[in-house]
Amino acid sequence: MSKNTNKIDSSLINYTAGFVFSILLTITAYIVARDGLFQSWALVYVILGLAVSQLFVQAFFFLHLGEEKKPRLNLMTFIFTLIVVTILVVCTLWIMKNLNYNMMPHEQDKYMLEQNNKSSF
Amino acid sequence: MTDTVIAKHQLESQGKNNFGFWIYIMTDCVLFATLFATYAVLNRATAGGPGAKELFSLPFVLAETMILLTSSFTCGLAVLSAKNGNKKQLLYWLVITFLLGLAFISMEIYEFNQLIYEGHNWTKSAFLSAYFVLVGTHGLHIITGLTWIAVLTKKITKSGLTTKTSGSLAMLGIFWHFLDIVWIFIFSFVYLIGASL
Amino acid sequence: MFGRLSLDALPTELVTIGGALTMIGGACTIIIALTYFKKWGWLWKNWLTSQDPKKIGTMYIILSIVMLLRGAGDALMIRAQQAIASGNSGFLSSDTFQQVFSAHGTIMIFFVAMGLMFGIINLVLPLQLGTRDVAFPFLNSLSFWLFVAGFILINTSLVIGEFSTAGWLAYPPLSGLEYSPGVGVDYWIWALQLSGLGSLISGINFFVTIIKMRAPSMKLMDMPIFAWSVLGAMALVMAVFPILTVTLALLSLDRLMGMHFFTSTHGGNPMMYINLIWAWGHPEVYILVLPAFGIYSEIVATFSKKKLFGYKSMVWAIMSITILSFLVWLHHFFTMGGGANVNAFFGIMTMVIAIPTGVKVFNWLFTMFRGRISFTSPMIWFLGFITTFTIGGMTGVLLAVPAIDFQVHNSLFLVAHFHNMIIGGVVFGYMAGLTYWFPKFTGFKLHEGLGKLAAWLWITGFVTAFGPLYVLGLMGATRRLDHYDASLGWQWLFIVAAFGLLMILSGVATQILQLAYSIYRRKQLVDTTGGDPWDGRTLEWATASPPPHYNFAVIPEASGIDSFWAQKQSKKKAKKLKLEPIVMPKNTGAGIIIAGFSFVMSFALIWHIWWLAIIGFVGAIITLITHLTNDDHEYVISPLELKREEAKAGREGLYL
Amino acid sequence: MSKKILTVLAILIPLSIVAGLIIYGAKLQPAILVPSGEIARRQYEILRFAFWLSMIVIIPVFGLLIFISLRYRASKKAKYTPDWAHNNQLEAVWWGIPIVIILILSIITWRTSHTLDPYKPLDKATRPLEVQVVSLQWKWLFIYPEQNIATINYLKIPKDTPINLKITSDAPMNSFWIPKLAGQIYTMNGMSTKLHIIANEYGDFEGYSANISGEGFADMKFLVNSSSPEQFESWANVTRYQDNFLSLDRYKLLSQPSTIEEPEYFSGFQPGLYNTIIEKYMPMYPNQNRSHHQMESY
Repeated sequence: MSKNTNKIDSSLINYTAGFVFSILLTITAYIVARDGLFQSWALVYVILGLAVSQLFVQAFFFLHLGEEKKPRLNLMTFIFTLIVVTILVVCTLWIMKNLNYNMMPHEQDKYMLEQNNKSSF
Repeated sequence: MTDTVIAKHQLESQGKNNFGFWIYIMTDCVLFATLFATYAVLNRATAGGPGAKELFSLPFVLAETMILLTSSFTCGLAVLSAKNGNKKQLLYWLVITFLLGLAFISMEIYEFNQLIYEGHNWTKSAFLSAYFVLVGTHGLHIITGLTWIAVLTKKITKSGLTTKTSGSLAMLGIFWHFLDIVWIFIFSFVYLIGASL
Repeated sequence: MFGRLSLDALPTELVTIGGALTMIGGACTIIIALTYFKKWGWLWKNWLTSQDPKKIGTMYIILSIVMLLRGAGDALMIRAQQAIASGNSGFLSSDTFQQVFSAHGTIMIFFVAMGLMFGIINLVLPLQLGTRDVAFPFLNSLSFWLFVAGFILINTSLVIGEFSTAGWLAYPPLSGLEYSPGVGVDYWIWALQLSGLGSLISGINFFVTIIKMRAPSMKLMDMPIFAWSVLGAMALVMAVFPILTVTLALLSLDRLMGMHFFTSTHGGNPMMYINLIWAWGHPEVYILVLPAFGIYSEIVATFSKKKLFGYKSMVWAIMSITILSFLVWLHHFFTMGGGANVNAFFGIMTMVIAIPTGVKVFNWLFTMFRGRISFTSPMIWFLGFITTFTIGGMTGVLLAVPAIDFQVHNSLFLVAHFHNMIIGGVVFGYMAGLTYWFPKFTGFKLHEGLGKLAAWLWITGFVTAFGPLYVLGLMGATRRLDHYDASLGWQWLFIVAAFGLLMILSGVATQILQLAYSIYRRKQLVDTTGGDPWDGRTLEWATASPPPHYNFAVIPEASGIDSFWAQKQSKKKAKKLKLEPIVMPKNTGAGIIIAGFSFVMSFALIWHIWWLAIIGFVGAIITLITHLTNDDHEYVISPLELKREEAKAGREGLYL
Repeated sequence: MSKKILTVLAILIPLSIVAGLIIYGAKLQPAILVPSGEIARRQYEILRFAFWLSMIVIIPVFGLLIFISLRYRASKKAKYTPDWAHNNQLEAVWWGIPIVIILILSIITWRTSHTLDPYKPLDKATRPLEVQVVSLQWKWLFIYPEQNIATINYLKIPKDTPINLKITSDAPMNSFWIPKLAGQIYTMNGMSTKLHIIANEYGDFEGYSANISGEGFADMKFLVNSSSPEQFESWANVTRYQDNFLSLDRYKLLSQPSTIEEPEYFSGFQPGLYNTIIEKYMPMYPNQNRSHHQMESY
C-alpha cells in the first residue's frame, strides 16, 4: 500500500507543479502582450515561445508523455504530428505570403492611396 | 465464466483504446492547425472593419484562461483520485471540473453575443469569420467535453469504477488537457498577439 | 417548410433523366427482390449490422464496383461528347457536361478508389497480421456506413437537384455562392464530408490495428509488405483528412452562413482554399497508390516464387514516400504566381519523391530476376502497371519542373498524366488484388482466360484512350472542353481516344462476364488446396477459404518475413494447438443508424430544411452516446463451439 | 492460334498503337513543341532535355522487364535462387543513379524557375508594350493604355517587342495561356498577376482559357496576331478613329455572362478602367490592409 501512496503523491506533486508552471507562463505572456515589451516581430516570437513551452509543460506533466515505457508510441506519434503541423502551417504561411505579395498591384496602391475617397461602383 | 473472459479481454484492450484515442487527438491537432493557418492568413483581412486590437479585452480573456487552466488541474485530480480508488473524491472533482468548464463556455458565449450585438458578426469580414470559426470550434469541443463529463458522472454514480468507466475517464483526461493546450495557443495568437500588434 | 426543395428540383435534361431512371430502377429491383424472397431479416442480421471486417470489406467492394460502372458511364459521355463536338455543340449542354466531369472525378477518387482500398484492407489486413478483428469494430462499421451515406447522397443528386459544375475540387470563387448559387456544390461538399469522416475513422482504426493488434510473435520488420504500405497510407490518412474536413466546412460555411473565407470580396482569399485543398489533395493520391504498391509486392513475390527483393529498402521507400508527400502540394498551382523560390522548392521536392518510387520498381524487377515467373492474370495486371506507370512517372517528373508546368498545366497532357498514375497505378493494382485474393474469400478461383483478356483490354484500351490526350495536350487542348473549333484539327485524336475508352469498357464487361461465368462454373474452379491456391507466402493463406468469421481459432506463430512460406518449407510436424475461449464483437445497428441520421442532416442542410437538419444531428449524437454508454458489446465463443466450427472446414485435426 | 502467337500479338498491338501515336503526333507539329516565342522556346528546350534525361531510367526498366520476363518464366527452368533477396551494390545503384539524375534536374529547376519566372521582365533593347488583360465571363478584354484602345478576344502585338501583360479578372478564376508564346498565368479578381511574352515570328496564334470559369468556358478563346511594329501602329490608329467608346456602363454590360463570336474593337476606354475593376473587390478605406509596405500576416 505504501509504495502505492508515494506513487500517488509524486503524481500529485507533478500535477501541482505543472499547474503552477502553466499559470506562470500564462501570466508572463499576458504581461508581455499588455505592456508591449517587444517590437512587432520579436513579440510574436516571444509569445510563440511561451506558448510552445507551455505545450511541453502540459505534455510532460499532465499527459505523462515522459513516463511512457518502450516503445514510446504516444511520443513518436506526437512528434510525427508536430512535424506535419509545422510543415503545414509554415509552408502555408510562406506560400500565402508570396502569393499575396505577388498579387498586390504595386502601382495600384499608389493610385488608390491618392484616390482615397473615390467611391467604387 | 464468460464475463471473466470478457472482463480480461476488456482490460487487455484498454491499452489499444487509449492509443486509438491518442491518435484521434493527433488528428484533432491537425484540424486545429488548419484553422490556425486560416486565421493567420486572414487575420489582416478586416475589410475596413475593426481588427483584433479594437475588439478584444485582455483582462476578460485572462480570466477565461485561468478558469480553463484550473479545470484542467481539477480534471487531473479527478483522474488521480480514480487511480486512488476513492469514488466520492472522484465525483467531487468531476463536478468542479464541469462547473469550471461551464463558466468558461458561458463567458465565451457572452463574448460572442457582445460582438454580434455590436454588429461585428461573421458575415462582416474574413477576419471575423476566421475568429468565430477558430474559437467556435474550440467552444464546440468544450461543450462535447462537458456532455462527456455529465454522462460519465451519471454512469460512475450508477455503476461505480468499472474497467469501462475508468478507461473512459482516462480518455476524458487526455481530451480535457488537449483542449486546454489548444486554448493556450488561441489565447496567445488570437488575443495576445492580436491585441498588441 | 421544405427550404428550397421543390418540384423543379427534378431533372429536365434527357441524359440526367436517363441516369436518374437507371439509378431508381436499380434500387427498386433490389428492394423488390429482397421483399419477394423475404430476405430483409437475413440482410439486417448478417450484413447491415455485421462487425466482421470481411463482410464490411465485401460490401465496400460491391459498392465501389457499382460506382465504377457509373463513373465509367460518365467517362463514356465525356469521350463521346468530345469526339462529336468539333465545330458543333455535341449532344450534351455545357452545364450537363460540367456536371458529368465533376461527378466523374469525385466518384472515381472518393467512391471507387477509396472504396476498393478500404474494401481490400478490411478483407486482407487482419488475416495478414494474424489477428481476429480490427482494433475498433464499431468504428469500422460506422465508417463504412458513412461511406454509404456519401454514396447515396451523390446518387440522389442525379434524381433531386443537380450536381456541382465546378470540377472534382470545386475551386472558389466559381464554387462560391456568387457563381454557383444552386445545390450542386452543396451535394459535392456533403458527400465528401460524410465519406471523408468515414475515411478518417478507418485511417485511425487500421493504424491502431497494425501497431497494436499484430500476432504477438510478429515484429514490425516481419510484417508482410502490404501491411507496411497500409501503415504508410493510414498515417497519411490520419495526417491530412482533417485538412479536407476543415476546408469543406469553411466552404460550406461560406455558402450557408455567409462567411467570407474564400469569397472574392470582404477580405476573403480564394487562394487559401486552393492551398488547403491541395495540402490534402496530394497526400490523398499517395494514400491511394501506396496500398497498390503493397499489392504488387505481394503478387510479384508469390508468382516469381521468390522472397521480395530488398525488403528493408522497400520499407524505407514506403516511409520516405509517406514523409515526402507532405512537401509537394504546390506543384498543383505553380501557375498561380507564387514566385520563383516557392515554385522551385516544391518542384524539387516533387522530383525527389520520384526516387523512392523508382527504387520500388527496380526492387520488383529484381524480385522477378532468377525466379520461376508464372504469368497468371494478376501478373498481367502487374506488367500493365510497370509499362504504363513508368511512362506516367516520367511525365510526372516533367510536370515537376515549374517552367514546363507553365505550358502544360490544366491541359490534356496533365489529364493524361494523372490518369496514367491512377489507372496504371491504383486501378490495375486493386484489380490485381481482387483477382489474387478472390479465391481466399469465396473458395474458388476466377476464370484465368477471361481475366487475362480483361487485363489486356484494360491495358491496350488505356494506351489508346490516353495516348492521344498526351498529344492533344501538347497541341494546346485544355481540360474540360465541351466543344472546340473544327479548324484546330483535334477531332480524329478525340475519336481514337473514344475508341480506346470503348476497349476499356469492354474490359469491364469481360470482368463482369468473368465473375458470372466463374460463379456458374465454381465447381470446376474450386480451390482444391484448402486455402492456398497460389502457393502464397503470408499468413492469410494459412486459413481455410473462406476463412471462419473469427479468422484464426488460435493466433498463429508468425516470426520472420514470409512466415507461412517458412512453415510450409520446414518439414517438422506442427504440434497440436490448445483451444482457448475467444471474445468477438456483437452485431450492432448503431453504425447504420448514425449514418442514416447524418444523411438526413446533410440532405436537409443542402436543401436548407433547418428543422430536419437539427433532427438529423441530434439523432446521430443520441444514438452515438447510447451505443457508447451501454456495455455488452462482446460475446464469447467456447473451445467446443470453436472445434465444431473448425470441423466444418475439416481442420479439427490441428487442435487438441 | 497457339499461345505463343497470342502473346506476341498481345504485346505488338499496344506497342504499334503507341508507335503510331508518336509518329503521327510529331507530324502534327503540336504548338508546345513548335514555339514561336523565345519564352516558349526555352520552355520547350527544358522539356526536351528533361525527357531525354529521364530516359536513362526508363529504357533500363523496359529492357530489364522484357529480359527478365522472357528469361525467367516458369517454363524456361532457368537459374532459380529463391532466397536471394538482398544485394548492397544493386541497392546503391538504384538509389544512387536516380539521386544524381534528380540532382541535375533540381539545379535546372532552380535556375529555370528564376529565369523563366512570368514576373521577370524580359531584358530586351526595344521598349516594351504595356497591355492590361481582364478575364470576364467567357471573353477576354485587352486594354492598350498607351494606344488608348481596347479589344475583345483579339490581341495584336508587334513582333520582337517584349509585351508586359498585367492580368486581372472580373469573373471566377481563370488562366491566360498562349501555348505558342509562353506559359500560362492565373487571373483572379481583386488581384493583378504579370506575364512577360515576346513573339519572334509573324502570324496568328491561338490563345486559350485554361481554367474552368462556368458554362461558356469552352468559347473563351482569343486570337493573337503578331505583325510588324508599323502595321501595329497603323492598326492602333485605325481602331482609335472608330467611334466605339468603352464607357463604364458599356463595360458593365460586357461583364455580364455571355460569349462573343467575333472580336470587338473599342476606340477608347474609361481612364483607369483596369484599376477600377481591381478596386471593385477591395473595399476603399484609409488603413488599406493590402497597403504598399510589406504585408505582415506573420
